[in-house]
Amino acid sequence: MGREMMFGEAIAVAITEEMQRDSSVVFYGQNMAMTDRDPYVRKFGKDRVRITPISETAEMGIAVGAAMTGLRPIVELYMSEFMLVAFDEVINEAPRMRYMSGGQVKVPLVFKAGFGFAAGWAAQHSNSILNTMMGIPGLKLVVPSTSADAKGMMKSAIRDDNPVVYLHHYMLTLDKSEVPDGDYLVPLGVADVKRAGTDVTIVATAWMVKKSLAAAEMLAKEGISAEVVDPRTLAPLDVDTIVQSVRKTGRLVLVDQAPRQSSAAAVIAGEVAEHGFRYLKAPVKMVTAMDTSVPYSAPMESYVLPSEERIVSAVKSVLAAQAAAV
Amino acid sequence: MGREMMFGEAIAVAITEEMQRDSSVVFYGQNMAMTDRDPYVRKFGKDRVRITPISETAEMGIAVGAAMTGLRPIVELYMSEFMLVAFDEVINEAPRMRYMSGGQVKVPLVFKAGFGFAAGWAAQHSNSILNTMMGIPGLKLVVPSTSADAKGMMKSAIRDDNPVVYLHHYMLTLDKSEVPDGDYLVPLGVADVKRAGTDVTIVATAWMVKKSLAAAEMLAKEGISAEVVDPRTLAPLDVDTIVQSVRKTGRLVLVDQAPRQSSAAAVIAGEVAEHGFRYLKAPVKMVTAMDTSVPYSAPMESYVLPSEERIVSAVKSVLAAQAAAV
Amino acid sequence: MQSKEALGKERLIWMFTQMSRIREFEERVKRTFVEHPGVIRGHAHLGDGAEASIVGSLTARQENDLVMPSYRCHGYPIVLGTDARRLMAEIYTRKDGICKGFGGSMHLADPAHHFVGTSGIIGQGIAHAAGAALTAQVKKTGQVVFSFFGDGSSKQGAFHETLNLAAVWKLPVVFVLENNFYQAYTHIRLEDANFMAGDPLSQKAKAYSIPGVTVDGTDPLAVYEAVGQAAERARAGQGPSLIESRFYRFTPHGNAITVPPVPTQFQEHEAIEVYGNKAEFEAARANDPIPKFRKALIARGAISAADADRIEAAARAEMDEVVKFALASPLPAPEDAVNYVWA
Amino acid sequence: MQSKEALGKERLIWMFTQMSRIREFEERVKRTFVEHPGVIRGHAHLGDGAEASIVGSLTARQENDLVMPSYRCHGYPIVLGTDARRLMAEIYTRKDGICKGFGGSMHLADPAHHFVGTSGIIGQGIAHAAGAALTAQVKKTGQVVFSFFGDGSSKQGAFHETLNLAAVWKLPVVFVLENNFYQAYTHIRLEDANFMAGDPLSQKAKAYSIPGVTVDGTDPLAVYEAVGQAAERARAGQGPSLIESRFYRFTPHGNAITVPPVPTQFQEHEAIEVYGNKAEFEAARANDPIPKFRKALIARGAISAADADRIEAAARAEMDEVVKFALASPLPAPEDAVNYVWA
Ligand SMILES: Cc1ncc(C[n+]2csc(CCOP(=O)(O)OP(=O)(O)O)c2C)c(N)n1
Ligand SMILES: Cc1ncc(C[n+]2csc(CCOP(=O)(O)OP(=O)(O)O)c2C)c(N)n1
Ligand SMILES: [Mg+2]
Ligand SMILES: [Mg+2]
Repeated sequence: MGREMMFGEAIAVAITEEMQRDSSVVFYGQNMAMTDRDPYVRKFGKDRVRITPISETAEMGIAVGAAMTGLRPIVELYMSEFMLVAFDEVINEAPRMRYMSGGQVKVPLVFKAGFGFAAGWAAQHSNSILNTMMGIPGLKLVVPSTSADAKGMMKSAIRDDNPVVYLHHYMLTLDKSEVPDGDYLVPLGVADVKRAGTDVTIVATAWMVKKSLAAAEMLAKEGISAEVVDPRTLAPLDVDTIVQSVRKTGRLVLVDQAPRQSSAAAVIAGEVAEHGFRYLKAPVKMVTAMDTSVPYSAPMESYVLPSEERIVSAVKSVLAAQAAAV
Repeated sequence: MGREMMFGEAIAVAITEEMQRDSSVVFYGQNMAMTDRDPYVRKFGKDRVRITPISETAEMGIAVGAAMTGLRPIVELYMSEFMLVAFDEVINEAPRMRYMSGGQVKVPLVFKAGFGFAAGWAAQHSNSILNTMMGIPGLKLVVPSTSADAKGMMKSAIRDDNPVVYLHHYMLTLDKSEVPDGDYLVPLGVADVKRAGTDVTIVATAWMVKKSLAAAEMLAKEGISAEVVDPRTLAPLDVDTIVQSVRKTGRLVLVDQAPRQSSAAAVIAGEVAEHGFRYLKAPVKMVTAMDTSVPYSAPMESYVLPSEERIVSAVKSVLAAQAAAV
Repeated sequence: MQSKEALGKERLIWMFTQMSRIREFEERVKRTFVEHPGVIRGHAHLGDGAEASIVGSLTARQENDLVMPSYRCHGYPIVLGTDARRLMAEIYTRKDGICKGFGGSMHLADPAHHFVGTSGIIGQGIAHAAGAALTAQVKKTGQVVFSFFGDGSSKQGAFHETLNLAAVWKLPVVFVLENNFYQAYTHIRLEDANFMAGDPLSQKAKAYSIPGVTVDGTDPLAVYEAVGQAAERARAGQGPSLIESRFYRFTPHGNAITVPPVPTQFQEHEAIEVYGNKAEFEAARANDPIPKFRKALIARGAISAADADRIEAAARAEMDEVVKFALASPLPAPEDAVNYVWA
Repeated sequence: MQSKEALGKERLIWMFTQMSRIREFEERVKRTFVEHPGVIRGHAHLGDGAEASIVGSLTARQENDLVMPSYRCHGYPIVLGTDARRLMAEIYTRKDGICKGFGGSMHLADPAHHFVGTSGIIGQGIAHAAGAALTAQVKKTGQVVFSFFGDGSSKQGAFHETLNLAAVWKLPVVFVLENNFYQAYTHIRLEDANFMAGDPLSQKAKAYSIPGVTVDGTDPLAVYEAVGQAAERARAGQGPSLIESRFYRFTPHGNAITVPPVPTQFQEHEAIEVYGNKAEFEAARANDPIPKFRKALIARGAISAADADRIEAAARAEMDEVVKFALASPLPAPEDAVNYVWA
């Protein structure tokens, strides 16, 4: 059993449940918990729920030190780009402390941020910087696409003993879907087949899952059966599930909101070029943002971002392509 | 004609020549230009050559503002990881200003840093974060492997009207090789075949080029002819030269000092999976750092980093592999 | 520089005119969300309430001095001579926009009018402004750079690093900390250690051994004098100063953040919406810098009530025209997006 | 807390002992580069000259208080009770190292002895220390955290952001700014705006409206008192303080940076090597905190010359043993490297 929940709500429920469960979980960030009427403050008090100044280095650095000494901080960072002013904490502090200490400390924390806000926020606020946080030994990267995953993976992220970056896509905030009741956990590091199919594998993350599912629907009407795989966790990446899907379909389209060479898609394509090569009947095809920043104006913005139409035509092109080696 | 020069010296010569040529070039950073005896200060004066505090955000941010208003700053950052405390300036300020202004400003600057110091500097100072700066629209990323390229590409980077990150590999600092005399420029965005071959393509950058050339030498003794391609510029990436090489050899090994999914190699493999697929006779193979941080102790450090032996055996495995599609 | 008492009638009228123009422009932006929903995208931040501070500061400018504000940047270019029609067209996502529809409200730029550009990321523009000052210093142009940023931004590392380095290098820059008592929805008493201790934010200057002054940002003449002295100091090669200019913003931080197609508008000011403190908001509104300056000018005999009415009417008429122009301007072509990535 | 005058003989002897142990340890590290080239890798930073400051500070600790220094971190764990043999083994890249050979000189950690860990990236450890203080505050453990960092590090954004937030949250942390007048090769007069103006660096505290004190870091009792008062304040819930402790480091920043296999060693101090200022260096050496404290203790009647000799001899003997242990310890197995990536 479950109930319909908005994506954003599912995240809030997960945080609330985990804070109830474990008193070492603290939650802070900018522009939250401003008054005593804040629901988290009401439930958990001002010690565990706090507001911060615009000080990402301190916010994230304090989380690292707190995690090393026994708290499990969740830091609300709002937009993934704001992490960049203190990116050292994300990729060069939190994931290194355990290793450098020879296993003496652990750093259980969650850096939570939205991303990919394709709604006129222009070049500095609309990015998809997922690739920069992949493949960092010691760092997990979670990117849900449904309310159930949003809840289940936030709970897993909070319980994880490693630093986890949890990115939620702004365009999904109000999307409603069913979330199982109770203590629902989704394991980190396990991809999910969001739609089964036989002719082509589409790998996509977050908002791109939604677009890919819509594209798959359009393709189904033309008799093309697309399988949509959502890695859900980009680090560690479940290469195996992706390769198994390619084994079945023989064809791979990757959809990503970032420009091509800064996309998670490129990294996944690289893995498949090594581990799934023998199953491929056609070149992989990436559907990504164009090699521009995201412009402000709507016609230009939608021009540079991946569309359902571009996904559909990419699928058709890999289906048309010749089988491999000359 | 030319002369033998150490890698580090070649960079210094390039900076000196360009500062002589163009009085709008300024050069500053930490722990440089400390006294009036400094060679740059002697030549160019204390206005154009400066020392800074440990303030990467200010150092790089000031360079962005200075570049927008008519200077061409070179910022000495020493180690690529130090950019991370101010990474926003690298990937979300410098490359965005021109686009956001609708082409009204340009941001000609060079962020210069060393990287990959595999000499006991441990987890926070030995990284290879090249992938994080690839595919950013508006940002160039230059990674030379020879003294000639080091000089010629630094000169091109300084003259380029876009922000350029210039990374030099520490382990190459004292390597000597010939540098052409005079105003020697190497264009940005053009890969270089460092060794021609017919059986397999090895793509590698910086120190990994050196290791790959040594591996190619070992392979040659066994009758295997390896072509070594050095992209030199990782952004924009010269996919074409790489694909042309694969077209010739049919096999691809990528060598990279970063852990697999945070490597430039994965991105390049992804491009080849799309654009070079039909030429591939075997799966691509990546030789990267293991999925660990870099440990302090020597036996562990060399265990996790790519070695000539691992390159050789990767080449042999792609040569042994079956041709593609089932 | 001229003392505020010595400022001529013409200059004072110019100041009042610019303040009125900013106010009318921002009113139009706000109304657009109601009258033409969807025409403005993303996040827009208004400068109503800041007019005295902006215009007072820019009155201290000399020809060629540069200006680098934050993302809350509509007001400055209006004063600097940028075509207000093209500013509005940019905010309206249009091809005739000052940035051709690439930048939007947060990223206006008009270098031809000494408005170099802005960053949407907190604190970074402070460093960029110091960079422009480095150019002025190295090229010996005699320019001073006016850097504007918020109270919230002064808690970002970029503020600290830049002020120290600007002091060490004696860069010709004036740092104007616009203290409007809020960073987004957060009241300053929740986040600034100086404020919590009852100290002025200008005290931060002590960390860099530079002058630090707090000034009434609702009085354009007081701001002019404080910023002017700092600019003189900067121009004389004595380095930067920090001016804390205190005023209140009359509109909430920005239009509400929604997910399309849910429409977005400006809500009530945070004082009321978040903190239920109507008294604070109303006291600030009662201290509106524009009628206050109007009254002062009339008292000083610089202007008659009728003249003031005419100036305000002209600003209204201009901004009606501005909206019309912007609405009529075409959208950019989709493929335009591939331009300006590389220089 | 006890006043410095009231400190008992035993405590004073403990202080002198710890200072001697640090000095002897660091001497061994330095000599290793000469006597056993290649045994130490990467970059090592020594604390000779800092002994009075380190020990004076840690004398103010209470049981369970935590310590978070920077990468220049050998001295603190020696005082905290970490096995010096395992510290040296770590620096020597060995399996018996306190971090099993994973961390090295810059990244020592011994949480079991209240030494949580360090970062090699400037300024970040300041934020980590405040994080440990957040844990103490939320869990109400009564602990105070001692944060140590250099004069150069105080110019990093992390310093500014952390001190403000620690003040806002009244975190139980003492910030000890170790001013040794150099950041790597750069003399402080080239990079710190306070210093250039003749002001103490403790003046930076004004930006956060917290207490700021400058103390003679070559006098362990003066340091003890200043840090102790700050710790009392922190423990009482009144928040952080900034202590500027001034002393000189006697060894250059670190061993010279070379490319293997070119051997690396410590060169001459930057005062001489870079600035040709032998006088500065010799004046500092003449003010060595260890003989100075020895003399003061003897004058105070806390110790005899013979006892002092015995203590120094014991430190020497201990550290000879330490070197032997570390040299005899095996290297880690290559495959050990895959451990400890994930918790
Ligand atoms: C690094 C970073 N963190 C957070 C934000 C989100 N943000 C945008 S505006 C703003 C408030 C700024 O307040 P203040 O500096 O006082 O300026 P004001 O808006 O009041 O003029 C915040 C937090 C951002 N843009 N950049
Ligand atoms: C962000 C960053 N920038 C630069 C460095 C290189 N670095 C290492 S130590 C050091 C000097 C630090 O000086 P100070 O803070 O005074 O400490 P001290 O070494 O004197 O104890 C520098 C610049 C770094 N580790 N991190
Ligand atoms: Mg504000
Ligand atoms: Mg120092």
